[in-house]
Amino acid sequence: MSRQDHIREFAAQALSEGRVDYFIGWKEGFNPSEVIPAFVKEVAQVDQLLWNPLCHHNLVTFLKRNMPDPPEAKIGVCVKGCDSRTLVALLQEQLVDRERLYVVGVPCDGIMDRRRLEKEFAEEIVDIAFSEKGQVVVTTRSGEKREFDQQAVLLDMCTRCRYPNPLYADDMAGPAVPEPDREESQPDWSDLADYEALSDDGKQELLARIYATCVRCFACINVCPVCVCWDRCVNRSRQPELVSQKVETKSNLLFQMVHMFHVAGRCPSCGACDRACPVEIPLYLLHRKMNKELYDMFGFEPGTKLDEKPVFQVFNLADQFGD
Amino acid sequence: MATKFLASEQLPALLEALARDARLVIPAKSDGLVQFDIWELRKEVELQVLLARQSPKEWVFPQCETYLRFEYAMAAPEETQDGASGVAPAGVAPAESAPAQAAPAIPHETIQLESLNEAPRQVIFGLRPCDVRGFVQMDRVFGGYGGFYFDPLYNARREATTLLAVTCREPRSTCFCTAVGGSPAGQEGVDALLTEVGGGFVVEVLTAKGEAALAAAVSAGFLSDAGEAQVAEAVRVKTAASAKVDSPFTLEGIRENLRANFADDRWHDLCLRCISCGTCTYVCPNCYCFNINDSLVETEGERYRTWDNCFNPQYTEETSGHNPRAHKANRFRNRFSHKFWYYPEKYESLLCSGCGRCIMHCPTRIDIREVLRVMGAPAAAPSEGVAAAAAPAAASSATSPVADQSASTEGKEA
Amino acid sequence: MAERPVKIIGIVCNWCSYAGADTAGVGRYKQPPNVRLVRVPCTGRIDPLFALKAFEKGADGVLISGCHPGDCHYSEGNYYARRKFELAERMIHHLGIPKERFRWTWVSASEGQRWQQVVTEFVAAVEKLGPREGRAL
Amino acid sequence: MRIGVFVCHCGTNIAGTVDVAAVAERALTLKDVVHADHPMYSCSEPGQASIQAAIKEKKLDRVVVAACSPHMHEVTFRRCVEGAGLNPYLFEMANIREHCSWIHDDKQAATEKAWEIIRMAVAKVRQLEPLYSHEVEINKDVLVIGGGVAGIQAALDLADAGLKVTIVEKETTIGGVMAKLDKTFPTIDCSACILTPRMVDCAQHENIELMTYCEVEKVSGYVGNFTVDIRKKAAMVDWDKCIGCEICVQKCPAKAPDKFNVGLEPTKAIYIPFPQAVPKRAAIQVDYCRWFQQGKCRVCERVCPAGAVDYEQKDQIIQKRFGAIVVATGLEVFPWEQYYHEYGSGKIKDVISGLQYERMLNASGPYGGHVHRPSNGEEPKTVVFVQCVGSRDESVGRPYCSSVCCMYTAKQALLTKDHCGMDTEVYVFYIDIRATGKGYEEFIKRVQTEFGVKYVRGRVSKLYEENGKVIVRGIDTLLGEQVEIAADLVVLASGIMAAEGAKELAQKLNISYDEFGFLKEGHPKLRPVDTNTAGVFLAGACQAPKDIPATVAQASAAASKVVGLLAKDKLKTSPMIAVVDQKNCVSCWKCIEVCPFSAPEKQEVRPGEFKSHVIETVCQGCGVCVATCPVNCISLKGFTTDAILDQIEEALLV
Repeated sequence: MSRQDHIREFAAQALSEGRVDYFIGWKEGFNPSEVIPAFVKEVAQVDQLLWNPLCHHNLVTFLKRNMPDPPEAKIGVCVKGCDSRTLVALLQEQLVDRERLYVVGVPCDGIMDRRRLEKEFAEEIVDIAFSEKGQVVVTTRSGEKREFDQQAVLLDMCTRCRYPNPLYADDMAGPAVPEPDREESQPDWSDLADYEALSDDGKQELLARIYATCVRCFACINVCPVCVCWDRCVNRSRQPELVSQKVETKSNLLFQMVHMFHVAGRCPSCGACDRACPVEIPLYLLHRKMNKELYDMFGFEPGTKLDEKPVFQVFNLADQFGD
Repeated sequence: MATKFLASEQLPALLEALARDARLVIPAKSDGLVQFDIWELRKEVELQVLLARQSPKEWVFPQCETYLRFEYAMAAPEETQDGASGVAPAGVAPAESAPAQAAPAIPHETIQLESLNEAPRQVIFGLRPCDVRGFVQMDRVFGGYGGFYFDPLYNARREATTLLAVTCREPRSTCFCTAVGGSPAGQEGVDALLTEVGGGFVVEVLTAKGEAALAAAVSAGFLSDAGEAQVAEAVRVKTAASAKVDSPFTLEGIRENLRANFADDRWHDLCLRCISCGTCTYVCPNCYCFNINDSLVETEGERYRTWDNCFNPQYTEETSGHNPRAHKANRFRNRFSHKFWYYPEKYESLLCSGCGRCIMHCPTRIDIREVLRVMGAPAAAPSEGVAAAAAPAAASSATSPVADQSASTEGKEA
Repeated sequence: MAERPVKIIGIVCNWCSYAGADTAGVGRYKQPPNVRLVRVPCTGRIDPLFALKAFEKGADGVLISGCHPGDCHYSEGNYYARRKFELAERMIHHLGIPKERFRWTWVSASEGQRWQQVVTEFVAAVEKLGPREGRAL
Repeated sequence: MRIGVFVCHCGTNIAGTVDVAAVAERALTLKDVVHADHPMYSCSEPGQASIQAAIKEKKLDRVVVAACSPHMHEVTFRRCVEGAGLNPYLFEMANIREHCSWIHDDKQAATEKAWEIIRMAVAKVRQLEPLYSHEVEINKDVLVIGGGVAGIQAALDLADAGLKVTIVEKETTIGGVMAKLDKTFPTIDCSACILTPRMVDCAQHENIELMTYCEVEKVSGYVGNFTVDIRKKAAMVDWDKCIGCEICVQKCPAKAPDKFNVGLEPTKAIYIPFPQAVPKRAAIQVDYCRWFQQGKCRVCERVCPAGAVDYEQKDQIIQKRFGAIVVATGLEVFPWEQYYHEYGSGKIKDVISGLQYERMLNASGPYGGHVHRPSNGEEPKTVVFVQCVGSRDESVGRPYCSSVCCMYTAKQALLTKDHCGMDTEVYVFYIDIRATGKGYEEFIKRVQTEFGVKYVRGRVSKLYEENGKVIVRGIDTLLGEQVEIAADLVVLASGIMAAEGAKELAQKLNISYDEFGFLKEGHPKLRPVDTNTAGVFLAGACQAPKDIPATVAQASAAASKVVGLLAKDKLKTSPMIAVVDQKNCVSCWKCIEVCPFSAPEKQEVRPGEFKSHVIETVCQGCGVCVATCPVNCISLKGFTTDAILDQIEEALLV
């Protein structure tokens, strides 16, 4: 039984037994190259649900404050490994009600970097198909077809994944995938190496270029599953005006730093913000770095243990920081 | 007006000529992203990728513009009789004497204002007919149409802008310009339209502005008169392109249907995956909402406006904290209703040119076509369990936050 | 024209470091005049974003100081704060703001001399880098 | 807004380095500043009068005084502006003395800096709002946790002051550790003789309620209004009926360890710790009772003349309200057996702890005050005392000095000579002698000279049995040589720890404790009996090891603090506290998580909708919650984010 079949079966069961008001999974978007979040309310619709390496959306986003509709809805949701860590982060702080959730874990082999594929073509991609042999076949609107090795076009973060299997789930869609021995191995932060090798001025120049592009659409913040302030985001506040409403490089960067500091210790770098940014700002440079430093400081990986608290809401007398 | 031909290899020379006496804005690729930018900074014009990530809207209606600076000039206060208070700065005009009982006025505070309106002459090259229609549709709201507000900032810039559009040879599956009255080779608002044919572009000069912008290129010989075969090929290209654009919904009765579906629960279903960000409005060629901010530091300040969007939870929030559009679904409904109902009602024009950017760039690919197919169609029969058309607002207000306000309030938008 | 003097924002807790700076004053421990102090009740009150905000507004350096661990007037504020400052320090450097421009430390109410030393050293370090102009943040 | 700025000369203290007149003049160019002056001494009477006059004449609504440190005169000037009818919190001080004129020599640089400091103060004062203290009703009953000498003293002082006091004690009797002691140093007073009358006083005092065999289960509320759940443990004896006749104890067939006698001899499963117990009531140690363990016996029930035994008794939770709490949970003796394997881990019979020796010495102890070797019952001829067992020893995680062992060892050495004869050989191994109390040093001298106790400076490295003796091997660091003594009895001066459960109690009370479990005072110098939770005070060894006089002194100090606190009918709270703008609260509860005082609480604003709310009387105004709140919906009055950001921005306007 494929993972997709498992998901459909779990969804159908939960819906038919009335355990959930709706079930969130993934389905095909406006063409087969696009996958979008699916909100299934009836058993008859479960066949929409699919599972493939395009299912990048972190559906935990739809559980956070003010998202469930109606607010007290009982919700079924699919989570990948990285998604589950954001769910754990929310559960650590009781920011979602466990009792109203039904979680289907989906072990994951890695998600496509669709944007990288888009850049391979001037034209629009209308179909992405997956062969048994780990090949990806991409078709454009005018019919051009090209094959890629699936492993070569994964999201960069997926190639460094330490948690491919969901850490929290009520049911699991099929067997676990192999995962690294986390006792033995350290997280791989080499994606930051190029940036970190830059001089201070080099970093500032690069940031100036990157953040000139930001349009303050709030996609990064609103899509962020652990960012729960939503309509009350301090980035919108004019009193106090911590971040100027002026859209310019400095305040754009500060805007993003506000987000980073507010999710510090709770963000597991699921990458939802990177993928949502309409102007493709490499936000991973900030959240991955933050997580690298938190790992260095505390040996802490956000959202991995249910009984843990985010590191900035607790302290340890024995902390060895400062002089 | 004239129809010219531009050989492909002459394109750089044309751009150089255009940039000579105006700011030239072109779609260019940087870090893999196509955005409109100043030609001097990125000289490779990108016409292969159909649509720049964002529309060229910001070049006429910037995301953030300071249009007023002010300064409080602090003269000295009224002199006191009391010598002990010490400070008696020189060169201060004595204040008007205030009535003995009232609090002393603050005569030493005057304000100086300086209004700013930069409208450099500019040419936007390489935009698409839908982008141009974005401007044309937006012109009404800023241009005083129907006796409403005239925005000097927008109009000065619009006036100084020449739009040289390029026909879409290969429309995307997300394009729906024809459904909203446009075309991949639409000429509305276009100053000159370039259509790519074998060996170059057929250039249709459509307005005096277009003619003026291209005059230098004509006299320098970059542009020759187009041949009949070239013109004919251009017509074929246009026809073929038009055929590739889907017509995913009908405008017929859309206003009435949106009105009838105002309190329909399906708004909630459609927006379940919406994250209420502003991406769709910020990539849109004609979403024009803005916000005004003052900033004051010590005695100097400025007033600037920035783009705003109806998905912003604070968009309609009142000072009291009450928000008539408290729920995401209320805000979601606004965007579509505004474009296809409220705006048309007030300005007699749609507010959508069918570029499809909102579909392509929405983080969850919310599809305006789907929304209009569902909500722009006649209300569902009551048997399907949707309380809407027949029993409007009052009946469903108990269960549906969408119904919190009446349609007429919404209709006053913009 | 000579370079402008560097400007440093100091954010200090009321009970220890502000009082330590007072003690330095009482002891006439001379210091360079580049630091402007903002008094807050506790380092726990300090949002690391204040430091970023100061850099955004053109500070050449930011100095944060509070009670030594264990001495917090509110018993726990600096324990929370030191975690935040440590991350802030690392992230600020990540943004291309040289390490030397951000310092956080502990100075007690009695440590006037230490306050003098901290200020003198920090100003010297920032002066070595000079004023910051036209940066991304 | 109408701001007045006063730039103080402070004689030449400021004016010597800062051009105060020029700065005052420049201040008038600042937005909203309508008045500026430069008094010679702002804090003097004429200085204050000029400020008050300006407030009235110029209708000032904000005042900045640029002078010395706010730690010096903030209170002075707040009162001054209040005297002129202005809210005292619409005032801000710019420190241009300690932070400027006194630390700079260059007049131009100092003047420029003073100008900027004043601008920052003006920027801040613009953001200030009038603040008002609130008053809350207070409950005047006091809870004393712990019925040792500290708790007893505090309770008696409080009761004498007319306050109702409840003592909660986890054992069946009050008395604590002091009740176990034989004599007290340096006076060799009988411990029981001085303590038991106090215990009786407690029992008889009309304002004191004794709740023994009880523990604090839960604490909520805040200063003036604590609600405490107290668990009354089941004694299996109805204490209303029990008359303390001890017949049950005599007839009980089951033996049980005797905590009171530190395990020297067993007691019975039903027990009364000691004859002078207050209240003198029996309780059953269920774990050792034959009825509870084997289902037969019920001897006590049969013999009890009062019919008090009740095997069905259950724990009860009693809820009470208090205005203040004194914590006096006392100490525990370091369990040396678990750490000092070189001393035989407790397996050598003739090696005992200091507290065990106290019981041995005591006439009402298990041996009637007769000192003998536990191994064979003979009177020892050679007794060795070893100090600093579990004190000043990093290797067992006890780096601190237990403060009392030097003195009690000297006392016990003296008593040994007294009990066993002057010819008894008595040795004391020590690191340093700490005899800092009144008459202490003289006492040590007396023990050494008059009683001939031999003091050996050095640690004992090993204790082992050989030929019926305990061989004490150590080093005499003064002579620099190994020493070996064949002792009949070895007494270890085991150190002091915080009482078991102190940490858990501290968590319930929301007060801090150190790494050893000792409770933390508000300030080590200036608030030694306060805690950081308003309304909770400390007395005795729960705070740090201390002897009886220090304990009693602290207990009285705590009592007087409570009396001071409860002398008012209402409590005035500081208005510089955190306040939640509930409109913006996103109910993430991070504020609750981080607050050191449990000031924020969940408040139901609409049915089912909870928002954060800061309890005014509990908030101490540290602002940790403010910096943690992601939406900035908590503001700290007087230190708002706006005020801080404006100061930063103003300082950076070049």
